[in-house]
Amino acid sequence: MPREAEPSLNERQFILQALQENLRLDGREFDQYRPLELTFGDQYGVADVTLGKTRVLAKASAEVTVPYVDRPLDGIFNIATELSPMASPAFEVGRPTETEVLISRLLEKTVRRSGALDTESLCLVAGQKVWSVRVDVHVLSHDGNLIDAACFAVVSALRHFRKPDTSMESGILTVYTPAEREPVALSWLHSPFCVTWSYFGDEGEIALLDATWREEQVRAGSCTISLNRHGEICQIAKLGGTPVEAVTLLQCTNTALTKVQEFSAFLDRKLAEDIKRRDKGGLMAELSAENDR
Amino acid sequence: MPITITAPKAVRPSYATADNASDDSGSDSSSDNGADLEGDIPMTSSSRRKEDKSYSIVTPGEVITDDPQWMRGHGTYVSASTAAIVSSVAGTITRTNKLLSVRPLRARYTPEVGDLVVGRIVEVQAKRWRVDVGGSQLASLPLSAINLPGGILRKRTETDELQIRTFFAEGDLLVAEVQQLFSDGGAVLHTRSLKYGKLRNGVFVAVSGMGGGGGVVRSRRQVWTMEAANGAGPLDVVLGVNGFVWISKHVETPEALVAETKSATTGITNLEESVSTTMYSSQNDRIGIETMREIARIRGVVTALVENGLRVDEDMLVRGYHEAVEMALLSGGGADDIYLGGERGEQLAAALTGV
Amino acid sequence: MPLDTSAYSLALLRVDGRRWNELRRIHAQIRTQAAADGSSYLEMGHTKVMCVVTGPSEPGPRRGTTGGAAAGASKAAAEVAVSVVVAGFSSVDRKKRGRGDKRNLELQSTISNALAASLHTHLFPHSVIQVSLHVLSQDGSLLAALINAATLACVDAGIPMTDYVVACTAGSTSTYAAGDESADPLLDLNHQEEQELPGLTVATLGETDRVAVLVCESRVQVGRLEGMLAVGVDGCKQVREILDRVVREKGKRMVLEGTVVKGEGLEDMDLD
Amino acid sequence: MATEHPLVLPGDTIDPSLIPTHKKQPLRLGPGLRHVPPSTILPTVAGQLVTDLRKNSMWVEYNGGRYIPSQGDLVIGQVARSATDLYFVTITPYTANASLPHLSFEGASKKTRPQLLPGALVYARVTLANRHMDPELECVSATTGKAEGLGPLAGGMAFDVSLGLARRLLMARSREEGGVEVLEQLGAEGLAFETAVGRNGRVWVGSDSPKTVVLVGRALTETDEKALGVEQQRKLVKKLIREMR
Repeated sequence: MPREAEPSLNERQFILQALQENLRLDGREFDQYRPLELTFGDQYGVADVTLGKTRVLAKASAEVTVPYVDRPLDGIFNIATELSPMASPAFEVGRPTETEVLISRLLEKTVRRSGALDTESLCLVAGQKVWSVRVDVHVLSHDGNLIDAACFAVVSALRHFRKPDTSMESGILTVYTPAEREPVALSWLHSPFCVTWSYFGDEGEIALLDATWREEQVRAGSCTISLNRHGEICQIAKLGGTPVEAVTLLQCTNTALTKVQEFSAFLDRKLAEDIKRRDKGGLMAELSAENDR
Repeated sequence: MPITITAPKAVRPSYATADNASDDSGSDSSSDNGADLEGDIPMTSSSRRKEDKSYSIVTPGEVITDDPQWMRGHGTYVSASTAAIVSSVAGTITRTNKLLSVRPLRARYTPEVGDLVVGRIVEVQAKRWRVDVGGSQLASLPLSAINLPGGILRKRTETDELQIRTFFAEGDLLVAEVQQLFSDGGAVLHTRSLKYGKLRNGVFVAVSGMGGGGGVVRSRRQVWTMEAANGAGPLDVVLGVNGFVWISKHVETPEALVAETKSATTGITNLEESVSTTMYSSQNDRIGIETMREIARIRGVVTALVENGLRVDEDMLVRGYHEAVEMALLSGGGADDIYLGGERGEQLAAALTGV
Repeated sequence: MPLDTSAYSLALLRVDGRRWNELRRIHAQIRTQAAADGSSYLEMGHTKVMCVVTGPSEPGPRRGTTGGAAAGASKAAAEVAVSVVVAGFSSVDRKKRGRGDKRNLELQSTISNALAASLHTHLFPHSVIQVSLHVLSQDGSLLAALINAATLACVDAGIPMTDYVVACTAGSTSTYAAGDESADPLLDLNHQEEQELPGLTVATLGETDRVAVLVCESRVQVGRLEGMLAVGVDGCKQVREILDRVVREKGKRMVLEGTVVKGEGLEDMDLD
Repeated sequence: MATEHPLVLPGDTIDPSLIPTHKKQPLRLGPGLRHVPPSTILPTVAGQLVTDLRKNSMWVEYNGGRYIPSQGDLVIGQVARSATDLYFVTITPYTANASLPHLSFEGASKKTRPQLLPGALVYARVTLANRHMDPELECVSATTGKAEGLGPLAGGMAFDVSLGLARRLLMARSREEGGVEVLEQLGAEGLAFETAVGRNGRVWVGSDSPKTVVLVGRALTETDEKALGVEQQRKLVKKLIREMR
C-alpha cells in the first residue's frame, strides 16, 4: 500500500505555532469555511460540491427491486462511497481504508439512520416491489474535510433527485418515462449536514472548522457533528483523539448549528435557482400560462 | 491459555459513595490472609490519604507529589498544567535520592545494561541475530559479540558471516548479557564469556520478569548449580532477569574444563577445539530419567511459585524444591510424583510463606 | 414501542428499577489470563467483555486489526492495534458479524484512537500494542464496556498512560421530536433503553471533564446534549472510581503476598 | 510573451524559422524536445517553445507534471530515515528516495555531523540523476567545501508550488524572464524573511514572525494558482499587506 506523504517536521511545527497565534495558513478565521460551491448536473440527482480544493461528486439513482424479507414495506436506500487514487495516491481501489470506512459510516448515520429519506414512501407493492435509491459518492480531489463535503453532496443530490412517476391501477404497476410524466421528488423529511471540528494542541484547546488536508494531518483529534436546521442532532462522532473539554464540545455544537443553518439556506437557494433554470419556457411555464386563462 | 474468571463476588452496590466502598473493599479483599497481616504493616497514612495508600499503590493519573524538589523517574510524568508528578502506571513508589519512580505491578521486561537474560533467536540476519527477550522490541546479538569457535580471541571473518546459522539458528535458546542500550530502548546482547552461550539439555519456562510484578527478580545470583534429590546429579538453573528460566542437566562448565585440561598440560589450542565443538551444538547429551524427572520437578516449582503470586529467586526456588521433594515422598506416588499444579501448588506456596 | 416509559414519569424508576443517575452493577477483574501481558474481564450489567493486551512488542504478522493503518516499521511511537470479536451468541438474535463489518471497524478504530491519546506510546518506538477484545454478552453500552475493559487490561500490562480512559453512556427520556424541557437525562443505558431513547457514549480522561470519545447515534434535540453530556461525564468519574478500586485491590494483594516489594511511602520523605 | 513563445503540442511540426541558427555553436535541445534524425525536431510535451539565440538552444516551458531530478538542480527534500552512513531523503512523495551521505554537509566529519530526525527538511543539490538509479544529493559544494546556502532548514514553513513557478523563481532574473516579482515586492514592503526554492516544487519560507511566513506563503500560492502577471502580483501583495494590518 502506498504510504501517505507525511508533512515535514517544519510544517508540523509551523502550523501549530501559527495556530497558537491565531493564524491559519490560508488566512481564514478558525470557524470559517472555504468557499463552498455547488453545481447540479443536467441530469436529476447529480451534485458536484467543491470546498476549496476538495471536490466531491454525488449521483443519486433509483431502480425497482424486491424489498428485504424482514422489511417488506420499506424501500432500499444505500450510500456507496468510493475513494479512488484520483483523490490521493494513498487510496487504493478495492481495498477500503480506515478513512473510507469511517466516512461511509458517518454518512450512513447522518443521512440514513436519521431518517432523512422516508423509506416507506419508496414502497410500491408491499413485499414485492420497492424503489431502491442509491447515492454514489466519488471523491474527485482531496484537500481535507471530505466528510462535510461528501455529506453536503449526498444531501444535495438526493434533494435534487427526481424518480420516475408511477401509478397503480387494478394491480398493474406502471413506471412512466420522464417524457410521459414529469418525474417526482423523493419524500424528504429533513436535511442533515455534517460539521467537522479539528482539534489542535495538547489539550485540544484550538478548534478549527473545515481543516485542509495539511491541517488534518497535523491535528490531534476531530469531532464530526451532524445536525439539521431545526437543531436536531443526528449524530456526533468524536472517535478518540486528544481529549477535549466537555464545555468546548458544547460550544462547538452550537457553532455547528449556525453553520448548518447557513448550509441549509444555501442549498435551498441553489435548488430554487436550478428549478428556475430548468423551467425556461418549459412545462411549468406552460402550465402557469394555462392557469392564467 | 488458561482463562480464570472467578465467580463474581456478592453483589454490592457499585454506585455506593466512595467512602462506603473503600470500607467494603477493605474487608472484601483481605478476607483470607489480609486481615491478620494488616496489623503488621505500619499505618502511616496521613488524614488526606485513603486507606489504600498505606500499601503505597499508585494508579495511573494519581498525583504523587506536587513538591518541586522531586524529579520524575520511570512510571511517572509531569502534568502539563500543574507541574505535579503524576503516576502513569499502577504500581509501587520507589525513590532513589531525589528521583521518584513507580515500579509497575507488572510490565514487559525493560532491558538494563548488565542484565543476564535468556532469549530465543527469532531471526537471522547478515551480521546479527534478533533475539526475543520478552521486551517491547527484539534485542540484537551481533556476530562480533559471540565467542567464535576455534579460540576466543579469533577475529571474525567472512566465512563466519556465511555460516552464521551454524552458531545460532531460529528457535535456539541462549543465555546472554545486555551490553548496550539504544536510545529507543532496543538492547544489544553479547555472549563473550564462557558462562553465556547456547542452551541445551534442559527445559524452558517463561514467567514474568523484571519489568515489574512477580516472577524473577534481580538478585545476587541468577545462575547456580544445585544438587538434585533422588540421585539425579547436579542441575543448572538460569533465571533470566527477563523472566525466562532455563533448567538443565549440569555439564562441566568450559571454565572447569579449561582448568582441568590446563593441569593436564594439554595444548591450549587443542582444548579450545574441544570446547568449540560442543559450544554451538544443538544436540542434547544423554540425560538420565532421574535427571529429567528432577528437572521437571523444578519447573513445577517455578510455575507453582508464579501461579501463587510468589517471587522466583534462588532462595525461594531451592526451598521450594526441597519442599516439593518432601511433599512427593509424603504422597503416595513417591519420587515419581512430580505434579505441583492446583492444590499441590497452593500447599507448596503456603508452606513457603508460612515459614 | 415496547419500552414503557409511562412508568418512569410516575415512580421515576427505569425499566430495570434504577433511578436516573444510577449505574448498573460493574464488576471487573484484572489479570484473568496468566499467559497474556495484560488482561481484564468486565461486566456492566449484562454486557460482558474480555480483553487481552499483548505488547508492546515487535510487530509480527497480523490480521483483522485496525490501528494506524499506514504504520511503517519506522514509527516513532507504538501503534495501538485493536481487534473486536463479537461472539455470535452475545445478543438475542444470534447474528454473526463478519470481520469486515463496518460497525466493527469503527469500534476498533475508536478504541484504538482513544487509547492512543492516553497511552504513552512514544516510549515504545517500532512496536505494537495489540488489544484483543471479546464481547461475550451484549446489553447496551457496548462501546463503553469495551473502552473500560481495554483500559483495565492496559493498566494490567503496565503500559504507561496519562490517566484511565473511562466511558459510560447517557440518554434522555425525551424523544427527538419533543422539545419538552422536563425530560430527564439518564445514566448508563441498557439495551432496551438504547433502542428506544436517544443516547450517547462518552469517554473521559480520568476524573477530568476532558472528553476523549463522544458518540451519538440517535436523533436528539441540541438542547438535550448538555444534560446528557454532564450526566455522562459524571458517570465516567464513578466508573473510574470503580476501576481504580479494582486495580488497587489487586496491587494490595500483590504487596501482601510478597510478589511486589512494598513501595516506599512519601510520608517520611516529606521532611527533607 | 505568448507571441515570442509559441504554444506547441506533442508531435507538432516546428516552424523552421523558429529554430535558432548559429554559425559556430551546435544546436542544443532542452527538455520537452526530441531530435528525430536526420533533421526533424519534435516537441514531446505541451508548452511554450522558448529559444535562446545566444546559446543556440531551445526548449519547451511547461507547467505541471512530476518533478524528475536532474543533475545540478537545487531541491528541498524531506528526510525519511537515517541509515548507517546516509540519509534517505524524499524529493517527491510516492517516488523512490534519494540518498544524502551523512558526510556531505559543511564541515561534517565522522564525529560532527548534523543529526536530522525523520521529517526534517534539507536544501540540497542533486549530484546524480539518471533513470536507472536512485538520485543522490549533497549539501556542500564538492569543490569549495562550503555549504553555499545548502543544508538543513530549521523552522519556517514549506509551501507546495507548481514546477513552473519554482523554475521561474530560480531564474537569475526572475522578474524579467520569469515574470515573478512577488518576493521582491514583499521585501520592498518591509517584510523580513528568507526563502529557499526547490526545483521539486517546494518553497521554504523562514521568518521570525509566523505572520510574515503565512503572508509570503499565501502570496506565492495565489500567484501560482491564479497565474498572476507582474501587475496583478503587485496588487495582490498590496491587498495581503492591507489585510494583515
